Amino acid sequence: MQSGHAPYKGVRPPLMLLLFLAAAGVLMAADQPLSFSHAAHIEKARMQCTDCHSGAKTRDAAGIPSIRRCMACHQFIATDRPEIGRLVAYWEKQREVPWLRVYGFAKDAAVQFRHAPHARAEIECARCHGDVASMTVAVPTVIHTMGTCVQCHRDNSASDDCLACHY
Amino acid sequence: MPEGSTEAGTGTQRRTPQWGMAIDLDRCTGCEACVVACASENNVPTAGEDQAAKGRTKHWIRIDRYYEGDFPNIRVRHRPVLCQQCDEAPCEPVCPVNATYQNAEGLNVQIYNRCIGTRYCAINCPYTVRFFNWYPPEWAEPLGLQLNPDVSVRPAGVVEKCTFCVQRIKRAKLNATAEGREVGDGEIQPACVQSCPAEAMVFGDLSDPSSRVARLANSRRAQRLLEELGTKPRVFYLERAD
Amino acid sequence: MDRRNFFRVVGTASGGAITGACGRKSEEIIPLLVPEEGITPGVESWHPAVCGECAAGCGILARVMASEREIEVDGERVRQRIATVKKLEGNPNDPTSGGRLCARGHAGLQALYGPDRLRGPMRRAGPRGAGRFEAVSWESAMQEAAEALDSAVAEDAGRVVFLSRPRADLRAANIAKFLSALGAPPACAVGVRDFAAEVQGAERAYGWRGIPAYAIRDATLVLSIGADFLSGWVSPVLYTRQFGHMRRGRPGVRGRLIHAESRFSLTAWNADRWLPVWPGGELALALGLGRALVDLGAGASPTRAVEAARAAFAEVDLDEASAACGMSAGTIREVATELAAASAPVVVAGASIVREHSADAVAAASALNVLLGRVGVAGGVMPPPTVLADLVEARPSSNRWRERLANANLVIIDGANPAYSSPSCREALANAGTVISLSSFVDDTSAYADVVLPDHDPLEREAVALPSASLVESVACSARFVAALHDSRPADSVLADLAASAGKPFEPLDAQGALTRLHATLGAGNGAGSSEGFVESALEQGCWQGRPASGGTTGVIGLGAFEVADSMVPAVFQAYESLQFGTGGGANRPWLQELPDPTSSAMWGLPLEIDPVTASELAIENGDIVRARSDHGSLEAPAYVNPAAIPGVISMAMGQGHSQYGRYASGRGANPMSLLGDMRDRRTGATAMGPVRVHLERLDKGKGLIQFSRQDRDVPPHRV
Amino acid sequence: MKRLRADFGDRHAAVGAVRSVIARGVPPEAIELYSRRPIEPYPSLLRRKSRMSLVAVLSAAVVGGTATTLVYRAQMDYPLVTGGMPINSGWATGVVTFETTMAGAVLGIVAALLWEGRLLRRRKPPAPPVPSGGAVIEVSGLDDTNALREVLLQAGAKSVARAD
Amino acid sequence: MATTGTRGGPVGHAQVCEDLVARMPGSSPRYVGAVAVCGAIVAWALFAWGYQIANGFGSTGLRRPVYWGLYIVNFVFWIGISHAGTLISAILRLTGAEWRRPVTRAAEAITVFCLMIGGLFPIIHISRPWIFYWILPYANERMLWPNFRSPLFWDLTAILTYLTGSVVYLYLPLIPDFAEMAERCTGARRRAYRWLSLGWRGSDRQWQALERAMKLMAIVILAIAVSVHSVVAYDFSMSLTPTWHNTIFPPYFVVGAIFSGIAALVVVMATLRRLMGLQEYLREVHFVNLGKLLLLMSLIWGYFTFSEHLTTWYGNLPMEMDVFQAREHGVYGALFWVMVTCNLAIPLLLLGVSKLRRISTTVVCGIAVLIGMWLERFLIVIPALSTPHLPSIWGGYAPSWIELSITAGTFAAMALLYLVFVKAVPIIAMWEYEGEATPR
Repeated sequence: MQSGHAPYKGVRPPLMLLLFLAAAGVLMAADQPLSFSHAAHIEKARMQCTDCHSGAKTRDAAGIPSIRRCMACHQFIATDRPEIGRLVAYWEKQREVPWLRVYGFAKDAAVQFRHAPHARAEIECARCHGDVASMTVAVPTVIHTMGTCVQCHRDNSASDDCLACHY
Repeated sequence: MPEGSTEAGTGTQRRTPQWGMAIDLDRCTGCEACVVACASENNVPTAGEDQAAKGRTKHWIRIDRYYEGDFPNIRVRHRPVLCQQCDEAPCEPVCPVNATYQNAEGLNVQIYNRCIGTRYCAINCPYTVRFFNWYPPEWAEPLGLQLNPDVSVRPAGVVEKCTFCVQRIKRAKLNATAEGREVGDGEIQPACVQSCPAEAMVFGDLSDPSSRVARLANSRRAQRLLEELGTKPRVFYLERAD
Repeated sequence: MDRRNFFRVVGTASGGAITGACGRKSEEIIPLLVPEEGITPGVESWHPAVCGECAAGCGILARVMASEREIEVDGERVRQRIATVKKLEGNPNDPTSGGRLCARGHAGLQALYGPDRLRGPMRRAGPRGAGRFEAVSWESAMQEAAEALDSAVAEDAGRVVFLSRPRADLRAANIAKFLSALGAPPACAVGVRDFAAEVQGAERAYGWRGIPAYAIRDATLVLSIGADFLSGWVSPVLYTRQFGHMRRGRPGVRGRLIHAESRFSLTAWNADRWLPVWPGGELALALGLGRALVDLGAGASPTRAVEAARAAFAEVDLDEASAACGMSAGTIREVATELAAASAPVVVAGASIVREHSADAVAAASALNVLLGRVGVAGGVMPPPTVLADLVEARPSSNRWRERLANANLVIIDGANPAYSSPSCREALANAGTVISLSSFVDDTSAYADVVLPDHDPLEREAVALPSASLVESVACSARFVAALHDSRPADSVLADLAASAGKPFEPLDAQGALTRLHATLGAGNGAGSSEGFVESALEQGCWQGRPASGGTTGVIGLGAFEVADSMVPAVFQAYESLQFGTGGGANRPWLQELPDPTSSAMWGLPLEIDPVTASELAIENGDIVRARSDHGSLEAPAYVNPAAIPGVISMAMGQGHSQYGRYASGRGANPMSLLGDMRDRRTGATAMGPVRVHLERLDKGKGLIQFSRQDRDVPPHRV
Repeated sequence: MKRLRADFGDRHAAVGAVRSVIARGVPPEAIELYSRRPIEPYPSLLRRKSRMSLVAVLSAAVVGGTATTLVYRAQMDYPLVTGGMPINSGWATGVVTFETTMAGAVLGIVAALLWEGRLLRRRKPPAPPVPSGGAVIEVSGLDDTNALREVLLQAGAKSVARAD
Repeated sequence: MATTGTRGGPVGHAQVCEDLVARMPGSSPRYVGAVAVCGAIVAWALFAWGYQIANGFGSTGLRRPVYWGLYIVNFVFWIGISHAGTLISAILRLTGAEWRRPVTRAAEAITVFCLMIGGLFPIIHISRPWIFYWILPYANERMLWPNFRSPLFWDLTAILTYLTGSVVYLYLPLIPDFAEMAERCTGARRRAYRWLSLGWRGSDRQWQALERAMKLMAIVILAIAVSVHSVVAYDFSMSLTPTWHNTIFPPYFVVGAIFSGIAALVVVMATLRRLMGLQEYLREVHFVNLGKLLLLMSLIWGYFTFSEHLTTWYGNLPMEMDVFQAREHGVYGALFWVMVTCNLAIPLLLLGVSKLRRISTTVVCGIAVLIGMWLERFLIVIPALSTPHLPSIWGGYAPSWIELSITAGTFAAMALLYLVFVKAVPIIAMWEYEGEATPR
């Protein structure tokens, strides 16, 4: 067996900024069916990310909350707002809100991503998702490429085995 | 025998397990339960009659069976053959894009999305346990509901093979880490091992001398397939006694 | 800037993006229904279930995770998040499976998700047997079925025939209740796997009722006469587990296996010695062995049972027996000597291939255990379990089903496919008054049905089943854990509804009820605690496990007279139960179709296995298309020259040759049972699988055989 | 400084003329001989200096060395676990080294040819029209053209003219 | 009309140029027809390739265990033929064989075109060609590099180097001819030729530099050519496949390459001679000389083949004997003996007997050797792959219409490239050819 190589030291990514700027200009806010405001929920209502994305810390997938969870509060709260009216319309049809994913993996990338170990390693949500707390409709402000993942893994002495993600 | 090495950078000096398998041919009956268990666990599609006729089926594990002698002094030698997870794997150095390599835990890894499809690894595997996706995999509705979400469905044009059920290894390790303990011997069972009714297959950490697989691998009956090629496989066969 | 960064700077622009997910605007968005609570994507849960693939009754575990599917709701295409079974494993608590599972068990998933599974009730739209159906509502289907039932019962309830399978489970109990409510005779088990010979043999030799279990795990020498216990037969997982333990589970002891069978089955592969018995010669072999053992002085401590066995064997002429089974007298003596010398021998008596004299053969072979004193002792033969008598009693038997079918005014079919396993009954099916099928698939028999009321898949319903063989008293059970995938209904409630509408209501037994009853019979002394606690714990565990089945030769031995076997005639044909398809039910699972046949390595089709001698006489090679003709019928199939076949013995596995059974099975290959006509075991009436005389004819040189491995030998001929 | 151009109908006569011109003390660098085919046997009397071989060897060494270094660094800095096989092997890299060295040689030869043959020059005096089968001699840097004109005519030039 | 020399060919540079330019094909219906036919076949092959990419590799005849099929056979074949030009021309140039002069350009063009075609096959062969560039060593944010230990990576470097070298080697002697052509043309063609001539003026400096460069290139290209086919052989001999893992393969492949290269050159020359009326330039002596070379290579090839088979047979290693049996007695037995006939028997008979040695027989041998060498590649690749170590997974191979179409397409592509080439440039180096020179 080849014994372990010298661990990767923190490598500063000089290009990350450039990448970010270039990509941020290209990507625009997803045209969500409801203009859900993260800021209103987190900054105003003082909710936690995991109140809705309940699996973010403990499971594989953070999860997009079911309309059931939205209605748990919005049956009573802010029922006069037009967006909530549209939410109720979905609920009455017994349909989920057709949210568009903001972050995800391409199918052919063959990535098996698990939220829980990242949460255990105390990676901030914002590290990958940007400052969602202050956004209205969430926009992809962090560019997810393989380089993003590998860099972070190396910076944090996490496994940089391909098999860590691809299987 | 591969030695355990330490995982770089974790700082905990946790030993890196060296996965391996032992198959007792005296127990194995050739019932092929492992073959279906594998297909079911790993989203291995069936090829269908036409493709099967062309020799394009995919069996990540198969039973090689050979008749010996003639009636009435005839007998059968059979052997489950899966990826042998060689330490000196001939498939690895030939891949021009490094889509296949051996990781620290001794798994012979195939990264599907990196594969450009030269099929060099497949021809260079003396066990011919690497498979090529001739067509995009298809499942007649609603057979696809069965697919294991923990395993990628491989697109057309890439090579795939037995992974020692890496998704189970990963899950067991994540669970163990979440519970703050080490993975126990026998806790990880690839689908073939788990299904084997004769309990002929044992999976575990070869670098832990007290593990069942290490003890079997060190037994006098243990041999490796095509060992003379110098591939140093991690699958140990305990030959039949007679 | 260090080196590594330099490299990165040079080529950053070429990085492929992992995501592209925010650009889904262009895709059509299919709305998602609000899912039921408790379905979380990516989270697995494990639920106990009972395998429905064969009669063994293994307790299994199902891995359940969320999936999405598209359905139509009020004309709108929507996605629905449902709980789906992803994988089956053995249930480690279950004494039968012990956490293990066979190939067919795994493939049970493909029955659940079978693309040809019926989506709802059907009414026949063409002539009987053509398999043309139209979808109808449950209301109209039930009404049609109820009317047919009404008129049949009114006419003559005695002519109502219920064709089922030989399982001792909840379903059997409910069928029995249904039939007794109607006043109709008990259900019939059809197919070639009702173990009538084994049951009768055990009764005659040991005085037991049911299928005995063999504790081969603790034996030092196993002689199997006619029982291919590793690839099918009574309980392949149980016996394979025991086999592994017998071989390498005990330090310093490696059990020996001698297998006597007319073909080189999987058990013969694994045997230390194979005794190639001429088809039908199993009885003669058992008798010869008995005689040789008597000569060796076996059975020295005489009980009444041993005396009876000694008496029966003493009349046998060893040379005659040897001539009838194709084994030399010397070989028979050799094996007998080995048996007598072994510390813990056991004779596994079975009829994997049912013959005209199978009941006799099994009884004679069983009597060897009596002679050896291996009944009810560790490593010997164990009595069948006796708990849950309702289920045991309800287990259908053959029960002269052919005669009754020929005279039926109403036929109800659940879990049986007689049109496949006994093709000669098709005419009776075509002429029966009304045929109601409870099958989930349009198979050979359901094609004759007037109305099909599809049942839930075994994984979608609750179950209580007794294992067909077990060394301990045990029951496998499960509660429902997933919603039905299609518009099906459990047959138990369908039968209850039908009976109710016919004015003969009965209370169907459910898992809860059966387990409560089990708790009651066990009594308070078993430490089972409260009834509720008992039921809950059993359903959670997926099984209940009691003490080892209490044994001892209690019954009076009534071996009776044996009929003498026919003499050996060349070119005989026999069918056998295949490892992958069983007696045919597995043929619509693509996994099993693509599973190489152990003998021939064939996939997507099964060959006629011809011995090398006959093959060379007829210049037949692998893959040639061959026509086999018997007095009862003919078939065409690709040939496989089986190096291990007994010269003059042609075999073919069951599984292919379905006229109807969905896209993967129908119209594929040939049905070996079509050569056999109406052949039966003379004592039990069980469907026999040979031997019949056949005539072979090569039709076509060709590539009719799809094989995984075309090389039979590790050493190709030129290397020798 | 003056230039003189002489047209020759016969290539071999031109070679003789070159020889005569050199004999008159004109340095070979000042002489240009134009022809449509290479004049064989070679007019070695002009003794053009060439560093083509040296350039080729240096270029080969540089390209091959760079490629080898890149391979080595890439393998060592981004190592894969290989399960006991060497990360970097001289044997395996040898092929790459050889091929890239040869590629370097080819590039060096091309570069040297372009330089020494004065190809791809933007500003050039127009090429003299060379008669088929004949040759043209240009002599530059002359103070006095008359003497040389005689020599050239004597050597068989069809015509001699100033070419400034 | 030009003055004719003693052998009927034109004499003098001007006449030679005139004559050769006059023989360059115009836009005659015959020429256009040939281009159209070749173009159609190439288009069909491209369609087949597109079909293969769109529908997956299942549309080919490949299967387990024969994961490599006709594409690799063709790859080796075309790379082999590419040795026609550069190697032969380099050898002849270095040995100063004067008779080479009308032959070299035709040969060098073969090299370039064959390399273009052969180099395409690895891309056709891989199932995800759209990410072919992942094999290139470029820094990327994934921090992934190609595997420098893979023979396929060596292939990449070797073929790129060889292609570069061959293009240079073809181009350098074209420069004076481009200048010559520029003078003979007008308009856009003139500008194009002038641009291609890189400002060639015909000064003695340029001639000397060119001659020196060509000499150096001949040395370098010789080394590259030998290495290229060795590297192609490494693709096989680095693997564990029985009979491939063999040290004889690199020289064996080089010899086979030169062998098939000469054969291809003979066939191409004969075709040009016939179609362009170059009888005065490409004379019997050229064919006879090439024929002698062909005979020599045939003998060397036979020696290698015999050595390879003898050692396999004598070594009697079970795995290798399986391939041996398959190749000589089994399904491929007939092909084997066709190969031996084409590569050994026919050249020995027709070229070994001096009385029979003439243009027609040389061409017959050339065609036979091309067929034989294609079969040789086939018999190296397919039987070995169909009988791997474990007999349980032995299998066969039959190419599908896709592979056959693409194979046919590459031959058409070769013809098409040549058709365009002879229209654009004189196929005989005008400045090198001297009508009255006596071939040595």
